Amino acid sequence: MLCMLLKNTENNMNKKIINPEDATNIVKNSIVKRRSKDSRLKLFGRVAIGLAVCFLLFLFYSIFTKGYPGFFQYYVTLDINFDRERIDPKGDLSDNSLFDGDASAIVNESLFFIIEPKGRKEKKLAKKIVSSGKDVRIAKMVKDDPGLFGTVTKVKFALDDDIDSFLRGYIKRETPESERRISDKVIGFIDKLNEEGRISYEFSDYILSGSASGNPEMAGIKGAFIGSILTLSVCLLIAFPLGVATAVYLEEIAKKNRITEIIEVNINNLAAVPSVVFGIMGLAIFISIFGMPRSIPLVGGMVLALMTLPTIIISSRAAIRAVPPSVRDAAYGIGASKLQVIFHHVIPLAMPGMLTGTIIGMAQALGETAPLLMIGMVAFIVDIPNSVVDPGTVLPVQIFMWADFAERMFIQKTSAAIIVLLGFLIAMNALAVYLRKKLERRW
Amino acid sequence: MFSFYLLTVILIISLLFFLLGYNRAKNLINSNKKNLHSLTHYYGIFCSLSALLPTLGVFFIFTICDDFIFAELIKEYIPDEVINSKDYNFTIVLAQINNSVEGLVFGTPPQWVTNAAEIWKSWVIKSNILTVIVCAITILTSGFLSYKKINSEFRSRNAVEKIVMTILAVSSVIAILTTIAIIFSVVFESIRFFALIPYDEFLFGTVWNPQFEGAERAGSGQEGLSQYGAIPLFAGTFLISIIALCVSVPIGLFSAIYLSEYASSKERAFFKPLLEVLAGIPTVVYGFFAALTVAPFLRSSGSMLGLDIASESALAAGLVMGIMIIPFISSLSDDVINAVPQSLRDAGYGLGSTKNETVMKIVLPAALPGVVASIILAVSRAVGETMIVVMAAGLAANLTANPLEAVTTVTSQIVTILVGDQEFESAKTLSAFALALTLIIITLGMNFYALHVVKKYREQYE
Amino acid sequence: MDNKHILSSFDDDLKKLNDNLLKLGNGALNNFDNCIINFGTQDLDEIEKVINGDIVLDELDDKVQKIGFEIIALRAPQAADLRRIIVALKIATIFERIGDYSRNISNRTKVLIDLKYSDLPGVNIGKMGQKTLTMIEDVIESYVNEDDKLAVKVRNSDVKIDKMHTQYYLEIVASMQRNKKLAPTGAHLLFIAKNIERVADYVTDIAEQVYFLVNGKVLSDLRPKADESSLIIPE
Amino acid sequence: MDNKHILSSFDDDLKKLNDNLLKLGNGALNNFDNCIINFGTQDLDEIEKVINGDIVLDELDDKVQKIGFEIIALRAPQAADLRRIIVALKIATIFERIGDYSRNISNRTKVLIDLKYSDLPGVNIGKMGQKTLTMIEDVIESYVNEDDKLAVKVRNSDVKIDKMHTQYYLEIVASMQRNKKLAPTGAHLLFIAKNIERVADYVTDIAEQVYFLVNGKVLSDLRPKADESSLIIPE
Amino acid sequence: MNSKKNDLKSLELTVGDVFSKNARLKARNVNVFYGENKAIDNVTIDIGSREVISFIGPSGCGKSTFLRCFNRMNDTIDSCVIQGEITIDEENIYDKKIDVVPLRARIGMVFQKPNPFPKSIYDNVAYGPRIHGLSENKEHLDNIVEESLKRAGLWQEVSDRLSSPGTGLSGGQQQRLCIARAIAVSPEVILMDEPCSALDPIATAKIEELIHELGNEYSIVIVTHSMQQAARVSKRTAYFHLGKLIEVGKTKEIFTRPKHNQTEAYISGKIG
Amino acid sequence: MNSKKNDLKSLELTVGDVFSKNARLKARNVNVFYGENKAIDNVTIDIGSREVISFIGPSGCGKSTFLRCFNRMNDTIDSCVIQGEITIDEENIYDKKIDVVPLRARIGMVFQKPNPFPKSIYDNVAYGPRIHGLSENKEHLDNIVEESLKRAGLWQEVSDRLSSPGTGLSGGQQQRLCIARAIAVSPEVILMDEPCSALDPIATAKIEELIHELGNEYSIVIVTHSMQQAARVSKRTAYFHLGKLIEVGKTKEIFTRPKHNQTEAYISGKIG
Ligand SMILES: Nc1ncnc2c1ncn2[C@@H]1O[C@H](COP(=O)(O)OP(=O)(O)OP(=O)(O)O)[C@@H](O)[C@H]1O
Ligand SMILES: Nc1ncnc2c1ncn2[C@@H]1O[C@H](COP(=O)(O)OP(=O)(O)OP(=O)(O)O)[C@@H](O)[C@H]1O
Ligand SMILES: [Mg+2]
Ligand SMILES: [Mg+2]
Ligand SMILES: O=P([O-])([O-])[O-]
Repeated sequence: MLCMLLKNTENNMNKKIINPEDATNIVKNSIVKRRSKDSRLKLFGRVAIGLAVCFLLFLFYSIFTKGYPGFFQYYVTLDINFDRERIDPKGDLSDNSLFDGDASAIVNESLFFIIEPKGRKEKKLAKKIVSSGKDVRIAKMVKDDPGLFGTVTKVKFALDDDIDSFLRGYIKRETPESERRISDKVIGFIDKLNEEGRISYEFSDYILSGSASGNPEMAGIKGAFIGSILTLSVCLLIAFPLGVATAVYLEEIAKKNRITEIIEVNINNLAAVPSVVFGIMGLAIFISIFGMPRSIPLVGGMVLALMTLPTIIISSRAAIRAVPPSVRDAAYGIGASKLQVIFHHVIPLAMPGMLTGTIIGMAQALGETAPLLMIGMVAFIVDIPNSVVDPGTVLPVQIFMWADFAERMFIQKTSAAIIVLLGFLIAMNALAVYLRKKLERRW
Repeated sequence: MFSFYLLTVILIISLLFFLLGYNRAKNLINSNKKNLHSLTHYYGIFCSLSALLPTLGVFFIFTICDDFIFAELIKEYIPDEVINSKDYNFTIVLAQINNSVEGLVFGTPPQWVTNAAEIWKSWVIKSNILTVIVCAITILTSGFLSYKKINSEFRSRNAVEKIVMTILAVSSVIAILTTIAIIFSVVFESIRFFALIPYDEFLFGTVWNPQFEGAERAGSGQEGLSQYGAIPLFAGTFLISIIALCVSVPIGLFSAIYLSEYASSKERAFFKPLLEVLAGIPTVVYGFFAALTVAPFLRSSGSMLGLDIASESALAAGLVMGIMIIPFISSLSDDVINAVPQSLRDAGYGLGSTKNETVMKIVLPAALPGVVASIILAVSRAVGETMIVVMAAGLAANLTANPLEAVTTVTSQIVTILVGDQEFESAKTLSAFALALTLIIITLGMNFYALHVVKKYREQYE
Repeated sequence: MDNKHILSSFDDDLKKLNDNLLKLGNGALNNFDNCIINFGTQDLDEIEKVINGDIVLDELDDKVQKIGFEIIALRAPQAADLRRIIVALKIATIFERIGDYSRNISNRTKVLIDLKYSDLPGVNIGKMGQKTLTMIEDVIESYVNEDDKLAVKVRNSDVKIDKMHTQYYLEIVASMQRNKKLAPTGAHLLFIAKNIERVADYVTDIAEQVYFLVNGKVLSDLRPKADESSLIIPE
Repeated sequence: MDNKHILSSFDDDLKKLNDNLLKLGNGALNNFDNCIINFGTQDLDEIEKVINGDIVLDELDDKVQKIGFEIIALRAPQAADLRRIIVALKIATIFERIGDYSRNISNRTKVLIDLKYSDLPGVNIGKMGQKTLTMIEDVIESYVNEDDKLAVKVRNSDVKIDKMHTQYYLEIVASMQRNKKLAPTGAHLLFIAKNIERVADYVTDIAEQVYFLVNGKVLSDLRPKADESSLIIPE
Repeated sequence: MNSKKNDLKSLELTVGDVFSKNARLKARNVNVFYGENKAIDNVTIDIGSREVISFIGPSGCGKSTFLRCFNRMNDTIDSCVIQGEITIDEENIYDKKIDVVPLRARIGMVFQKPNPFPKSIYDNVAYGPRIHGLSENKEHLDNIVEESLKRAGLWQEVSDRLSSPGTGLSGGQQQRLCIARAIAVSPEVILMDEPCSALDPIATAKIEELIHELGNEYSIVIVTHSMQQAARVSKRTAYFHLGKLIEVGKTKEIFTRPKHNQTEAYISGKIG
Repeated sequence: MNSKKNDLKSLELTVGDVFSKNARLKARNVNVFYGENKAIDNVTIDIGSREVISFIGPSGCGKSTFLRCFNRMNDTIDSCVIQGEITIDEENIYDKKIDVVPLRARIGMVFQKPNPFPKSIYDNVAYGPRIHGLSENKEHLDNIVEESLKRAGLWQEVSDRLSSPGTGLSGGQQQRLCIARAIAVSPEVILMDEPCSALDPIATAKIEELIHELGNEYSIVIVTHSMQQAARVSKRTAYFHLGKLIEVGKTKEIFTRPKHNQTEAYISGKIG
């Protein structure tokens, strides 16, 4: 084949360019090989995408399968005699009074009535079956509805996490007693409760309303969630105006000189600084030098704000740059001043881009963990923060902490918290996409 | 609360000045029967801003400074014997007094603390009164002066614009301040660290075994047990990054090529956001995934193959990190590939190229610098990544190239050292800052290079 | 010009061109009409008017040439527009020439008056002039209405004028042969007759231009010719 | 055309136009030259050649008109280019007309031969023809070299021809007055002389076009005129 | 062409009549530099009142640069330095005391690519009057908008959809909208920088027709790459080359008998 | 104009001679749809060998769409459906068996905006021969590159900097480079879609000159918005309107005496 072509072209060497017919033949002969190469590349692309999507699905699958049960837990239903004398000795429903009361004992009595433990040792074991939050629960119930006093009402109590794990089948009956966390006695109690139909598997009322707790069955994410919101609010309030102002200044006002160049390089570099370094800076500057308290959302928000600032600035600048110069020319040509051009045209047109950038920055901040560890938001805080200066933690840090705990139930709770966090993130990203779609203009 | 009320009042007054200025301009127009230089509301804004801004400045100076001044002044009221005592710490004392001021009392504080607190409280009242007076004077004079400035010649729009521009310019300085803060916070502690540990030992030492001095002292006097050779950390970081790249570069690149060149618009609209979801997942989730799903899985499948895989292996962390950075590569590459003008593709197709040839010979070469930059950015992301390695890579400072073993990284060491209570004097604590410094230098270097490449590449099309 | 150009100023320009051309055409028509009438009435004042009036036609022609040239330069006209302009330029020249002939006839009429000219037998300049005048009128009408059929008709009617001319030529030469005194008169009459024939000839040129204007192509069949005066050997 | 257009095909078109125009010009020159020579030599064959050769000139004129029209339509020429084309169109028409005159002269020469014409006293058609021929040559040269000075000179030299024509007119009429037999001969001679005068006149028109071509404006001073033949009352 | 025409030496001086009897804008010895680079070299020209003048010349000869001097749009380019004097009604527009904002309202501008604001048609036109406070009330503003759109020959086409976005119009309509927007602030002069280069022939013809009409009320300076366009719309034409103003004159004359060799060469397609 | 000319009814049929004696490309009853929207309506035309034919018509009339049918560039648009038959040398290019790659090698294309690859000048031209394997060795490739650049009239200007990037050339040079690139694969037909619309008059004139020369060796189809350009470069002209081919004919005739009313109206600036 090639021989023939060679001959053909030799004839045309004087013409230098191959003549069209020969060219057509050459192309036709090589086309099969070229086509197969083509399909190979396409295949590689498909495989790559497939792999990435598989990873993603696997990740979601594993989180969801682990986390879904985390939203549920086992409860035991007990008949509680709401004796005002014992629960609320001072009779004023005050915290002090309820604290002094003896709600736990009432619960235990009700429990003992069913499972009939014998002896101190058994009673001690039996007491542990119901989660230690029982008295708090009763206190809360009477506070909400003082009419309960004097009645005997069925109340549900969370079971201890070991019992929970047993019921879920993580702790096997077959395992020798010495190797499992609960004794045969306790299993007997549970069987009894089960026979009575008093054990139920229900949506956990702790996961969303509880806060950090050493008892896995009582641990919830409300505190972390509020902490996250507070932190993010601080972050947004600082980062958005600063970011937009900086972007506007750099793109529209600043003359190109050394200083603006330095600022630009600076911002680009800040975007690349690992997040943990921002934590170090927060630790060294805000806490050590300015003497601000540790663990508060204010500091966390400030650190995250500085961290997301480059993201916002860069995306805002991109948005501003995407505003066609022709619009500026048009406004200048009519006699608008620089600021009018900026505020009437550039910012409104760039706003969708700026907002999307900001939301994405916020989403990033929401999931950020390392810098907050540095400034001590990792502390074990039971109270739900009320303001930005109350100590608190945030969702991802909560996840990090729980992930370290040994109790089986924490794995599920962690996964559940992750689901909530991801839901939150997806909502934010959806908002960003929606905004972009809604506000995006074609020009 | 006080500050909040004061701020509200200041804002209201400046609003009033807006109305004043606005009306004055209106009146001027009516009396002169001639248009002013600027639209009327600019006169209002001018008055309002010139009243508000200096007052806010004064306000913040007062509220920030008073605590410092009080802290200095209160020293007078601390008894000598307390100052002279062995474990005197001014910060703690100050905290005691502050707690007392705010009514948080744990047990019975010493008398002098209560006294100091009383004095402090009286200062606070005085300073509040002073603040109010000074703010009032400032807002009224500056507001009034600006009001007086308004006449038919005055160009309020230009004045307002100058003010706003200044505000904008000032905000852009924050970025610089942040950088300075970062450098400041890292460099000083690092210098102190290198005063304790020679830098060559840090840079070239092969054993990383930091101990708190306190622990050292308590721990049966094994002097010199602490070792700060950072090589294992770098090696670990490097190992994990390499694994991550091995996962993410091919997947990311091929995805990008597929999405931008082969996929139909529907496919693209579906898969691209899906890939970007990977980037949106918080790292702590990846860490959790790596530690609780991937690592056990690797371990069990490893043992089936007769391999001994550590429960916290570099492989698990690297794999998961690789997944995490897929979208950094795919998205960025997709962007740069898309930025290659359609006209170049048309040119290619017009000449009779297959898709493969168009991609490989025209599009990719044109986008190559951008692709490389995206990879470098991904690397710097990997190097700086913290949570995955903290949760999945372990803390064992092994110097090994075996991905099946546990390794530790720079970032995970920083976190472990700095989380919790620190002794700021200890070499261990300080070592975290030195590590951070090296981390910054490395990531910035890569970033710098990548951005440079990207910029050069952009200029080609602009 | 049934529909307008988007650029109204182009239409304005074309209109200006056309107006001037028609003015020129009507001027030429008038002058010719007058010079023929004057030939009969021998009114010296009127004759002078025709002679002096020719300068107006010259100016109009210059104007049309200038306008047409500028339109071509400034507006790059195409197709029918371009034909219109080129045709206008050519027709204008012809009208100007017709004007020239009117003046020449008038000049010669003046001389004939001096020579105490009275009609020669068999020669009716007035009739020949009238016929030619009708041709001019028709050709102008054909231009205005873009009526190529009329134009072709006009063109074909030139034969009659040619024949008439040949006949008059013979008659005049015959008169001169009969009476040598008539030589000066005859010479001028010959030229007057010839001039009218030339005018009719030019009218056919205009008619051909009108045909080109309408159809975009040249009227190709050979024009019937019947002026044989240059071939004539009078007996 | 000292420098080239970027579009060489434009230059090609212009060259084509110019070539045809020059061919036409030279053709007209030749024909005129021949018809004058033939008038002296009275060679019937040569005369026929001139008469039949005229159709070539007609065709060349059509060609020039067509090319010029197309160039204007397709290339939107500007400034000097446009002038060149418009001028070419006009000059071509004139050359064609000169050709016509040559034919007419030849026709009449044929008749004169039949009439056994021999020179009339005081009339030298050959001389007049030669002078006019020189004018044609000069005007072609002025066109080729874009020499407006030469063009003006040519234009001014028309006066001599006019004077000559007036003189010959008088002589011919005088001869006819003397001898009535000469009437047919005289009539043709009158027309031949007139035709030569017309040719010279046309040459001045060409000269004016050349001036316009070079300078972009019309030669405005009135042309000196000395043809008084139409004003003449021979004694 | 012929030896009488001015050659190299005369490059230094503009050929033709740069002055105008009732001049509105006067440029005197204007030089413009971009950094080191001289873009406009000693240009002097008058722009009369109610005249349409076009600037033509090869790419990069400085037409746009010079045009943008008239309303100080060059101020937005940092490296651009302007020497010489440009006056509008005898007032130096580069005077320190002059505020560019009202100046630009007096000297409107229309750009190469139609650039309506991404707002409604109404708001596009109303923007100028609003920022300059030209209207007393809504009704007055409505009037201004309507009148401007009418003058721009767009009213008929858009009167029933004033609140739909200006970017939704066709290219030619957009450009007319931009002209309406410029007219709305009652300028005295309108500068147009290749206003038709993004349009097809039909839209172009419409804009040209509009320019022709507006020429009765405003002074219009139009930069164009199309010599034919210059020929069609303007009464005067200025030819630039390498930053110099080579020749100015009546359009008719420039296009039939330019005086300068270079103008001739450019106009008849010989430069290159 | 006059009543003889064909009116509305004749819109259905193309006026003039659509057939060509030595036709290379033949389109027969071609319809093109973008989704529901019919962009080309029953067009039949021949494109002769070694002829330059131009497509003119108002914006959106489907010139580009039709042009891109010839090398199946429309394949890249999903919604585009083509009916009818287009053959090159009697071979139906929309045949299932036909691979577009060799087809596009035979039918080169030059685009509106010059789009050189961001590679060296040499590599730009060598790209086509390389991917198609047209050259046996380096020397041969050098020859092809040189010859193509020479034919594109660019050799002189770039022969001393073949390795500098093609994007560094001026717009007009870039467009000539694109033409050289198209020539290098020895096409039989070259399609050009408004190849000069991004260029200034001088660069445009150079490209037109080039097209004129290339017309002796290739069949060239050129879409243009500029009627003058069509008049200058092509021997035949086709006028499109609303997706229909209204008239085809010799350029000389189209521009001096078009047969169809609409052609006349468009050419003389009367549509609108
Ligand atoms: N912003 C700028 N910075 C530096 N030089 C510039 C700038 N704008 C234009 N120039 C230079 O100034 C000269 C004149 O440019 P200008 O845009 O005025 O030309 P023009 O005649 O309008 O060209 P075109 O017809 O291509 O629009 C050119 O050499 C150009 O390179
Ligand atoms: N990709 C597309 N999808 C849908 N419709 C299209 C597409 N491309 C073109 N069209 C439509 O097809 C018709 C013809 O378009 P085409 O681009 O061929 O016109 P054109 O004559 O080349 O116009 P122009 O002169 O503006 O380039 C137009 O109505 C256009 O809106
Ligand atoms: Mg006259
Ligand atoms: Mg003839
Ligand atoms: O005008 P003519 O003398 O040539 O008939």
